[in-house]
Amino acid sequence: MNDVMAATGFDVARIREDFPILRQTVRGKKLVFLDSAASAQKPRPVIDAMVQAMETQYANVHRGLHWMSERTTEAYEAARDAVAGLLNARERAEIVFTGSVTGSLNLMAHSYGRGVLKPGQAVLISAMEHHSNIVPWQMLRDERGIELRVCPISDAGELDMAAFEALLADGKVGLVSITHMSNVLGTYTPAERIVALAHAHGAKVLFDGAQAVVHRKVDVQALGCDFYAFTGHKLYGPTGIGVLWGRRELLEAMPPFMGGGDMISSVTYERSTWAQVPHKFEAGTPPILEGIGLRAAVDYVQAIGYPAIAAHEAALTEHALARMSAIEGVHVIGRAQDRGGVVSFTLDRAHPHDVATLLDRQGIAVRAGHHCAEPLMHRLGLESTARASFGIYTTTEEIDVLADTLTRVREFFA
Amino acid sequence: MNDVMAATGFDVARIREDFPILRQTVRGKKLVFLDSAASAQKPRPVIDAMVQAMETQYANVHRGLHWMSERTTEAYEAARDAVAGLLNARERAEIVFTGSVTGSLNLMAHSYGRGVLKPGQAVLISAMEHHSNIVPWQMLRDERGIELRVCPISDAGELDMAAFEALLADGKVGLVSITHMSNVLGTYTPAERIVALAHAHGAKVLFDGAQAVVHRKVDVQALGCDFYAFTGHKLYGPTGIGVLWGRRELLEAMPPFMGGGDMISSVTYERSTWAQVPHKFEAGTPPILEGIGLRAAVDYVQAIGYPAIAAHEAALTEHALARMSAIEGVHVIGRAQDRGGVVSFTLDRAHPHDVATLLDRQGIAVRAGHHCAEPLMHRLGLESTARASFGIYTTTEEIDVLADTLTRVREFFA
Amino acid sequence: MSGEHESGGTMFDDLRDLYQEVILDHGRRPRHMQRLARFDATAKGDNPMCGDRVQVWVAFAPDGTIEQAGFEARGCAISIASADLMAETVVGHNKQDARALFASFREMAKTGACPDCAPALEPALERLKPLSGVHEYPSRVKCATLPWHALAAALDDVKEATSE
Amino acid sequence: MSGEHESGGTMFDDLRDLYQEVILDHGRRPRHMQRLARFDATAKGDNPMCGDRVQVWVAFAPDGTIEQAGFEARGCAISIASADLMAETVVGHNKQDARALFASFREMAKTGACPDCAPALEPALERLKPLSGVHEYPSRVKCATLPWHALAAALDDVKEATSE
Ligand SMILES: Cc1ncc(COP(=O)(O)O)c(C=O)c1O
Ligand SMILES: Cc1ncc(COP(=O)(O)O)c(C=O)c1O
Repeated sequence: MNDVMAATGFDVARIREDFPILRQTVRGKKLVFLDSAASAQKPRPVIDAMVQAMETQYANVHRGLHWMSERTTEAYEAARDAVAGLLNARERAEIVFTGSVTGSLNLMAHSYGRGVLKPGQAVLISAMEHHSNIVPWQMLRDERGIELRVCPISDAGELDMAAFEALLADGKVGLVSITHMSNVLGTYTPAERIVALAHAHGAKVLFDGAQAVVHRKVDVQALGCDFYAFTGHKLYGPTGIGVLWGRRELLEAMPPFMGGGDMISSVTYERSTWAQVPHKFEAGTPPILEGIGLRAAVDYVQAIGYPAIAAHEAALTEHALARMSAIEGVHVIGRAQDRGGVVSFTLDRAHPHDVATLLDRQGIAVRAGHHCAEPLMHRLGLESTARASFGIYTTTEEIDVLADTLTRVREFFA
Repeated sequence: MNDVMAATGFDVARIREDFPILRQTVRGKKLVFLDSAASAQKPRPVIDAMVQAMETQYANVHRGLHWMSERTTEAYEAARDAVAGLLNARERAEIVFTGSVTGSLNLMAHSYGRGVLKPGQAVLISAMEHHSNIVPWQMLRDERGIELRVCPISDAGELDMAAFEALLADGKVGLVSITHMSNVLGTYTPAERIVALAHAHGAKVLFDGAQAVVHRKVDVQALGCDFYAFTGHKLYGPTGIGVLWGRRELLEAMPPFMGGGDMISSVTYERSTWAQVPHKFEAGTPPILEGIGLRAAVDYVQAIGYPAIAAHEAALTEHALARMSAIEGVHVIGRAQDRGGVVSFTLDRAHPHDVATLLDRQGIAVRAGHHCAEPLMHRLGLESTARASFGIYTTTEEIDVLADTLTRVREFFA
Repeated sequence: MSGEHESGGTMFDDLRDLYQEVILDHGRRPRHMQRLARFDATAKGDNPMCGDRVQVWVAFAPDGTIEQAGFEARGCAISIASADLMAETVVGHNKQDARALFASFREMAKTGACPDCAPALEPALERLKPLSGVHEYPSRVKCATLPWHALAAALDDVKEATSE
Repeated sequence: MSGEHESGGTMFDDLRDLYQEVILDHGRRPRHMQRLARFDATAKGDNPMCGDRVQVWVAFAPDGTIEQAGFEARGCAISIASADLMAETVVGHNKQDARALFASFREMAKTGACPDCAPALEPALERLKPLSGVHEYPSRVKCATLPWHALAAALDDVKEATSE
């Protein structure tokens, strides 16, 4: 499809064979799954890893002195190594497992927000955040008097960097918590510049990488950020597991979030002491099977390689933008220079929900709604959009089917 | 094995066939898995349900307008119905999914503890709680000045009900949060009496049913309690999912815990409003695959039936107590009248860790340590115990293997 | 243009059970999409999951029957059409009948039919029938029922309704 | 009694690589399980995962070598034996050598061997060899290394160590 992909031997047909669900039909039509940004499908190795654990090697982890527990602990902790490798974390102990990226962001809002930030300080987000990176900070604001600042975006859907710097100017911002890639507009935010500016003004930086990590190599040391969060199920892994990476010294300075088994060093009624990171933040039986599945997903993605994935998805996105822009009445929402494989759009005279239903009738799965980003919708003067999003298994042909069908949908509502 | 079981057609050999892992060997020996209280093994239908979802019917839930999302939403929400049925909840909306029972208890400590209880009020736990039902309340105490009271237990490991009543007497206790079955002693607490006394003194009751729900029918309406929590992976379901049941009006009066997608009604920067229960408490992409697995587990357990399960496990426990008490130097810890399938013990001259390792060498998996119940260990004057725990697939022969091997272990350290 | 329309129509023939002409028509050109100048009850309806929002106004005749109904809404073709057909069909019914009509309609939207529906409501239900196709699209059922939730709230003197 | 012992022994023959006679012996009758009356350094070690706890005391000779070591511990046979053998083998080593010995021992406990170990430490390591069997029991490795963590903390003038 292009040079990088040829060079990397990327073969979408072969990849599709790893995803059993893609052979399904929906309403009598071949499934065209363009909703990966909501949750990605699972490849064979992820399914197999979870099944193999349940069938041959499973017990609770960490405290067991018996063989099954030791092996399961190894398998689960190998997920930490895999994720540390994925993000190029300095140490495996910097990888905290949560239930989802929403869980990671709430952990941050509680432990960093309530434990490290002080009333009078501010948290800076952007105008294109997912609710999961808005509401926890709002709750923090309302409870603790920590200001919530919102960096505006341009009409193209890019961060207004002048405003960003201005919002940092008074030095009150203690934490910048910002999306690394918008789930609505596809925009990649300029991570290195964000970090440089934030650090220059004494703020730490947390990226919501739920979308970003799916499409491109993320190297937290190269980015220079302080925290990075993502969610397993969008990276071809299972539901029920999320990740928070943080610099060790920052994690160590944070109080725990949830209390319970595994996160303690010792417990008496008077006083409990906490385990070392990352365990301090992992209360209770962790998502064991999910960790095992996530590890398989990370290995799968790494084996394909981000250069090939990024090239494939860039080609798809370019093709989609070209095809959809050519359809009369279709408006692509978001025109950022630097973008990932997510295309939001509206269609004149047709509500996005009706568009989604008509596409679904043809086996095409797209999402329609506010995409958990109501304030962004308000900013755009919209109530909802339809959104097609791409994964490693998406093909040019599928995008052609979408575009062709959209033309018909337009006619249906003409 | 006994009349109830004969009457119910309980057949442990047939049940074992549903658990592929039980055919494994460990260190060259047949696996004898006696660590189900830490986490239970998974039957075929649970594995199959999760695989089937990943292979044929998966997408993110709740907001999708397309077929895959609708079907996945149905499958996930069916788990809520199944759990509502399991607990005999009045309504499905009273079932909240979390990441584990630890997640459920932390939700309670945050939403009920910080949102409903007032400084000056108290939370009453018992002397035989799991850390997950201690630490969250401790954190609440230290942060919000809500007193933490601990009801003592007898040497047999039963709740001291006179003390319990006395601790309620001043009317300050707003919430009793107590185990329904001890994971160390096996003790079932007298739930109805606890509820009656607590309610008479104006306190609500939350049961930690992590162990209890595995062995016996739990009917929250019959118990009369206000909240009930358990964890999926101990009930033959997947990791990564927990349950909190609460009376609707109580859940409605509680503020949300985590913020994010799915738990909101509307979001603006100024103010967000919350979704109805249970969604108010379920921020972010929920444990979809785990819900699907849990539903299969609940159906599996219900199909066998609690009368048969309880009878089977009562017989096993009785047999285990008899055999182990007969071994010189073995001390069974906990002699409650009303107990479930968990037997803790110590062995003279041998540390529980060494005991566990020697048993493991023979393929026998038991747990050794403080079982996430350090304060209980202190109460018992111990640092750790070994613990054998039973599930629906445990056999009398396995208990005989344990007892015979323990005799050898004793000799080894003699 | 009509040729194009037909090709769209051909591809989506199966969808005609959902998007019947009457729905497309009422969705595009609702007759009752207006705030009533004089009204006795009003309520909002809100579907947080998809962002649909509707407000319904009702005016009663002296005999307690609904004299007029109007609405303002943002939402899809189905919700607009449903609100419009609702505003049309509830006229002449008293509160109790309007509630019964809602119950029957909800049943129809969820299952495609309403075998036990009151014969007295037959004519009104017949008019609402084009919306029964939603039952095959579970996530769209709420689009059709949201205006009715708002109406019920107005009749009950509640200010807001949510379609769960 | 010795017959019984043997039958236990037979069943657990495979375990003899872990529970060698010297370990059982030092586990049962530790020689150095005592708080030193006079000491120059002390530290605690704590394994929260299993509840093992140890305190180590060290006294130095004027030339900076370890003159005497003692400990108090609660824990399993392996941790007691390891603490006792440690207290025995570190005597005569200076801080640097004691740290090197720890590094070598840790390697041995984790992998069963220490091919790159300093030849100068050979005699001490030979004495510790019976503990190398733990490498087959990952969850028990910490039992063997915890006293060493505490020793290292004492040498570094840190008050507490945790075996992660
Ligand atoms: C009584 C009790 N409460 C709470 C827990 C914690 O369960 P989880 O680790 O699944 O949150 C357990 C099990 O470890 C338990 O036995
Ligand atoms: C940018 C972004 N942040 C956060 C989330 C929330 O992810 P989850 O629902 O897995 O917690 C999503 C996806 O829904 C997302 O796209």
